[in-house]
Amino acid sequence: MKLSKETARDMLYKLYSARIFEERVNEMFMRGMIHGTTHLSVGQEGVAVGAIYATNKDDLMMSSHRGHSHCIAKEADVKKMMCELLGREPGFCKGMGGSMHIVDIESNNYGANGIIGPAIPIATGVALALKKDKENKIIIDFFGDGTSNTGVFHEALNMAQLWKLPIVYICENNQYGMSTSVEKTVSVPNIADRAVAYGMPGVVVDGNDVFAMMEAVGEAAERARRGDGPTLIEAKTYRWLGHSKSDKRAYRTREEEAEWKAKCPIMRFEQYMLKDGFKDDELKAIYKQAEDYMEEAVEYAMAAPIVSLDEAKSLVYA
Amino acid sequence: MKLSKETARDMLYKLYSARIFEERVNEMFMRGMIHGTTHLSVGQEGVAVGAIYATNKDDLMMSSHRGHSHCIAKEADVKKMMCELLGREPGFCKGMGGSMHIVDIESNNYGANGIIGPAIPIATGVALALKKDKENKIIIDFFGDGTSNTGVFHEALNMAQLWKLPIVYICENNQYGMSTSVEKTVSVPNIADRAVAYGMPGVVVDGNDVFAMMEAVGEAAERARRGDGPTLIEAKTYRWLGHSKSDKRAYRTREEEAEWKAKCPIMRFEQYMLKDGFKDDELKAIYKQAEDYMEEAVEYAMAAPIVSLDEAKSLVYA
Amino acid sequence: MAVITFKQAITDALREEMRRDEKIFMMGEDMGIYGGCFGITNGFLEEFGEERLMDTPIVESGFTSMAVGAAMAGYRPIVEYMFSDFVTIAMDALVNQAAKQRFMLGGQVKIPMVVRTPTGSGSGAAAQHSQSLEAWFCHVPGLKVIMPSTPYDAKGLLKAAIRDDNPVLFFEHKIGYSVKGEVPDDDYVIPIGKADVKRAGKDITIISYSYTLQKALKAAEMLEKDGIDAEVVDLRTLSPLDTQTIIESAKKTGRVLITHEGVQNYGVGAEVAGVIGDSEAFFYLDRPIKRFGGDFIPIPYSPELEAQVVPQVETIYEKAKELLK
Amino acid sequence: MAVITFKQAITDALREEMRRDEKIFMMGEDMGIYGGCFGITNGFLEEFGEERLMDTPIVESGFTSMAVGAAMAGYRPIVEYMFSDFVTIAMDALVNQAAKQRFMLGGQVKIPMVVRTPTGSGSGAAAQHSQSLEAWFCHVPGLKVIMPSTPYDAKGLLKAAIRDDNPVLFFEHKIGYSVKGEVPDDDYVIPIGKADVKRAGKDITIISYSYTLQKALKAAEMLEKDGIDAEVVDLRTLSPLDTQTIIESAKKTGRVLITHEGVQNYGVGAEVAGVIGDSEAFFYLDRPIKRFGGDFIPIPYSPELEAQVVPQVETIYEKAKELLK
Ligand SMILES: Cc1ncc(C[n+]2csc(CCOP(=O)(O)OP(=O)(O)O)c2C)c(N)n1
Ligand SMILES: Cc1ncc(C[n+]2csc(CCOP(=O)(O)OP(=O)(O)O)c2C)c(N)n1
Ligand SMILES: [Mg+2]
Ligand SMILES: [Mg+2]
Repeated sequence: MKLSKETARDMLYKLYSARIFEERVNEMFMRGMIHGTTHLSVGQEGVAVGAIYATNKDDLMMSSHRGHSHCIAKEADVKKMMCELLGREPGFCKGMGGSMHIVDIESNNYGANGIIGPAIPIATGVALALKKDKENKIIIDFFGDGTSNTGVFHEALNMAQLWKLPIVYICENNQYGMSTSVEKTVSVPNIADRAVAYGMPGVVVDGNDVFAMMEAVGEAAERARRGDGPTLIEAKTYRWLGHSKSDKRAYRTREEEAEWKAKCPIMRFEQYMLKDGFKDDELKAIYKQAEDYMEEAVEYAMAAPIVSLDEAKSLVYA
Repeated sequence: MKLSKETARDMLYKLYSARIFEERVNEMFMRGMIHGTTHLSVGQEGVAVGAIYATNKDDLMMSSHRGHSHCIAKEADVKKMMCELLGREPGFCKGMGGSMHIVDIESNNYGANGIIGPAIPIATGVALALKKDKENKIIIDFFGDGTSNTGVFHEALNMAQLWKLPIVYICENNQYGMSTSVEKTVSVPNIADRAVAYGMPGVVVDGNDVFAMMEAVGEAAERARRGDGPTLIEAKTYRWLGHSKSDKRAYRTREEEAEWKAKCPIMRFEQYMLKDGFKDDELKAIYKQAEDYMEEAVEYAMAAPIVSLDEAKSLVYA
Repeated sequence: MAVITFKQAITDALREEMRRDEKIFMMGEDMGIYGGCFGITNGFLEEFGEERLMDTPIVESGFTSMAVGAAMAGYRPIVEYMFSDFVTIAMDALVNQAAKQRFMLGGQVKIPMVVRTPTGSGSGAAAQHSQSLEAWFCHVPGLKVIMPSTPYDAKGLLKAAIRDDNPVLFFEHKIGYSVKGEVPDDDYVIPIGKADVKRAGKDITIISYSYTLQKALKAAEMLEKDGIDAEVVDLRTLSPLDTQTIIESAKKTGRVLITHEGVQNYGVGAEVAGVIGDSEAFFYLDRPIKRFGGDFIPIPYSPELEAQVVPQVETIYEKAKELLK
Repeated sequence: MAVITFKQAITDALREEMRRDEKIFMMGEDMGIYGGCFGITNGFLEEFGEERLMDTPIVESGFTSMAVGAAMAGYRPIVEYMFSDFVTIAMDALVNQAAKQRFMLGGQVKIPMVVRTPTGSGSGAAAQHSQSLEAWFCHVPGLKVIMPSTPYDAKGLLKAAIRDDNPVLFFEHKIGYSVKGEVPDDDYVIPIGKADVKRAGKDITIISYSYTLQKALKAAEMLEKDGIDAEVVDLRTLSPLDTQTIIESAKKTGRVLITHEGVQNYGVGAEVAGVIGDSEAFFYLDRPIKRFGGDFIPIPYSPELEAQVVPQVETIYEKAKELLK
């Protein structure tokens, strides 16, 4: 696969932004600048960027509890994301939702969900709406390996196939649901194999290979757009950090982590770009640009106001 | 497969009893002698009798909302069943449960359930207990085609396979969930194919062939007993009557019904017995015996008392 | 004005709204050829087709969440459960998703959806098909809960629910389906959140809703024969609750009996009693605030017992008499 | 008597009971190496092994129903949900199965199982991880509901729950995990269904439970400085509710404030108010029965707002003062 220079640059910027965002948030948590909890996607950025760049801007996306990379890939302004994580008024959700509920409907980002499971049928319901709309749009839906065991996964995939809905299911198999390895929770070697149970195609992809992701999702997206129904894609990847801020990662070895870090999706994308003629300095400049904007975002967010209780209450009902 | 004369006689008695019970209950509903609703299993008796005769008396069984045949095959006294349907004190559940909740724990019959779905994980939980008990018992779990679409089916089968639980799942595909045909609700041609999604064997059986049922369930039961885990069996069959008492069956043709009636499981079993040397009169005598006992059961039940409200209240907590 | 059944009123409201707004569609089990478990959508398939009358697999959880998604994306789904007891399977979809998405997303979306479902006891369907669980949903910010007692209210409130931009639970009593009453021929809506004094009186206030309200009205007739003038308040909407009408009636009569079929403990009557006991009406009360709900027992199958565990005309009458002693 | 945290009390109760009875086993997510979301079962895997400490897939619905089956077949499962908000996924297993199986089967089985789960707000986890939904379960015949406020009560009541032959829901406030208190070294149980007067007083009764009870005690100290002698009643068990203790305290002080973190509308306070308002205490009341629960809003993520939508020490104090005017 060959990308235009501009697209490659743009994608790298997204990959860097996603990585920097998570690292910055992690640090802010450590320093007590953010309260609550969060789920970071360091190491999984390739899945998000690859998948989203295989679809159109006016295609829709639904994310998971580990959704920052998806949002960034789907053009969410990190300023508004940072505000949301800090519970501030300019945040995407006015500070009502926080990390687990970032959405950006304007950018066709239908957002994250804090409950494991229901986002799959919700995304499927959006797909039903898209089919009714007849505007040839599709939705891609990200969820974890652990989430693929939930009942609603089964219910939703069955209906999506029955009704040939325009949706691409992307299971990010990062090897663990919190501390529990996928071998202990999934009764088959590949989650993609479960597609057989719904008569839809199932595809295993190297989730750390942005190009492989683009290809698989691109094909599935076309299928969905044609009216041929859903596809289940399993993207094998790895979460570098703990599940959430309080995780000591006692359930896995440092060697295993090192092995996966060697397969860093960003590094692999950088190699492609260097091969494609980009200079090291150009890459560094892109990184710097992302980093600078992130600092701006943090500063902006720290100074931003909080909504009043009255305004919060006004949001409960339409 | 060859049965002892005694077993054959016993099985035919059960088949007849099941058929007569349903016909009698149907009539009593029409005549307003029973209130509420019920789900009759006329046409599906072969699945129940075949499956249960492939297991031991001290093996367990869990049934569905359409459970009368299962109960009768599992040695439930039709007197106590009839009492239950009439809401009387000598009923299996003292009249608290009615048709949808008949159980007979003493005979290892863990009973029916009025909610579509949860009986599958409940049976799986019983299987977990059996595994812990280490007494080499297994459980067979009946449910419908429509029920196989529920989330808990997915959740339970996954766990049963992960933990190699001693359970045999028997999906009675009677072609409809209420009025909705299986083609409209199941996204694959065979429900048994879904076993692939859990790494367990999936078997399609002619549910109207008692011997085929015995063979398939017998094998699966042995597998479960050996500690090799669960099997998903799909028994293709047909419900002759309406879903429940108020069903006009507008969703299917009388021709389709006639086709399936020609495949009557009882008739086929009678043919085997005649071939095996039984005389027509002997069969008639067995029928008469079942019929007579059913009349006795109805009379007994009609005269039986009702529990007091105080006793009912005492059943809420242990 | 035609006299029609409660059931017909529901059917009419649904048909008229489906005709009015193309964005409305229905999801549920066996709603097509079968017309739904209670025949509410008989004939809809012919008129609206499979796209707008979707027969689903038996997955209340999955299809309710799908409805949430479709609502987020601009549609107005109406979901049916065959029996209200099956809400247990869709609680996450309703409580963590439908009720909260708008709020959690800072107002970026609205969730205009209606869940309607037959509820209550009296049909001999036992403990898993006879419950009255409405109180649960009233405890959830983001939801609205409606439970009418007459064909007129049913039609007007169902239309209001369908036109509302929030998730609304609409409970229809399965025995109450046969209640008859006058319904205007023209289009009308009844505002959500307004109780209705179904019978004015001065000696005692009986507060109820849904099918039990019908029993309360009959009990009021019995009381009338004893020379007692009972006021009967129909809550109609349980959330938001019309506290003003409740308080005014309590002030007026000084004696309050709250009755419903749902289990009394932690039921709707608790909230109504709580509202009265914490209001100015407190100072006008001559007697303790009497609650009379369902017994603390699952609904038994046996018909004789089934009738005994929920309020009936006679027992409501008796409770009222006690309060007047 | 050692001074330990609420969290430690839970861990100790679980460990001691697991040692006592081989039929007990635990099911939940990440309870093994990880020790559970809040570290309650740290070290259990080593002691009890995978058979008795089962890490499940993330399927609250499926594994709760499995627990029901295992209980029917003679075991005593203890189920953990990481956050009480996830009960929404297991409602059918709890309400239509666990609560009713014994009754529906005419007493043929018992369902000795405990569901324990961290609950409440204050951890910045937003609307889907901060709810207090206990009122729902109190409305369900067949279930028991416990919600202690101190390490002593937590340990004694959890043991009672585990030894009970019925399904029990046991809610642990996640902020309350750090509350410290004395706990006897010897084995003890606290009977289910008994409230506890945590502070005797004569001017006003403050009724509460769980972590809000701790806030109520602090508010009572503030009141004391104003010369007001507040009685603080800890419900401890919400179902069955100890109506006697509630009524006696209300009679004694004549002024009642009920406070909890769960949403006020249709919350636990409604039932408590309902009980008082329909009892002889009614005749002793000097003031309306005041309820002070959570605001009718999903819990906001923003920490400032999160704190504002549930009762706090100061606001409880203020409400009490109002009632004493
Ligand atoms: C219903 C429910 N149960 C449990 C949780 C707690 N929880 C949050 S994330 C998570 C693990 C999810 O695993 P996976 O689907 O593999 O996604 P990953 O975290 O690996 O991205 C769990 C158990 C939840 N949010 N919702
Ligand atoms: C959760 C739930 N939803 C709906 C129903 C109503 N219902 C009872 S039986 C049935 C059809 C079940 O179909 P299937 O599993 O194929 O079994 P069959 O009736 O054909 O034996 C339905 C929809 C129910 N009991 N529980
Ligand atoms: Mg994972
Ligand atoms: Mg069927």
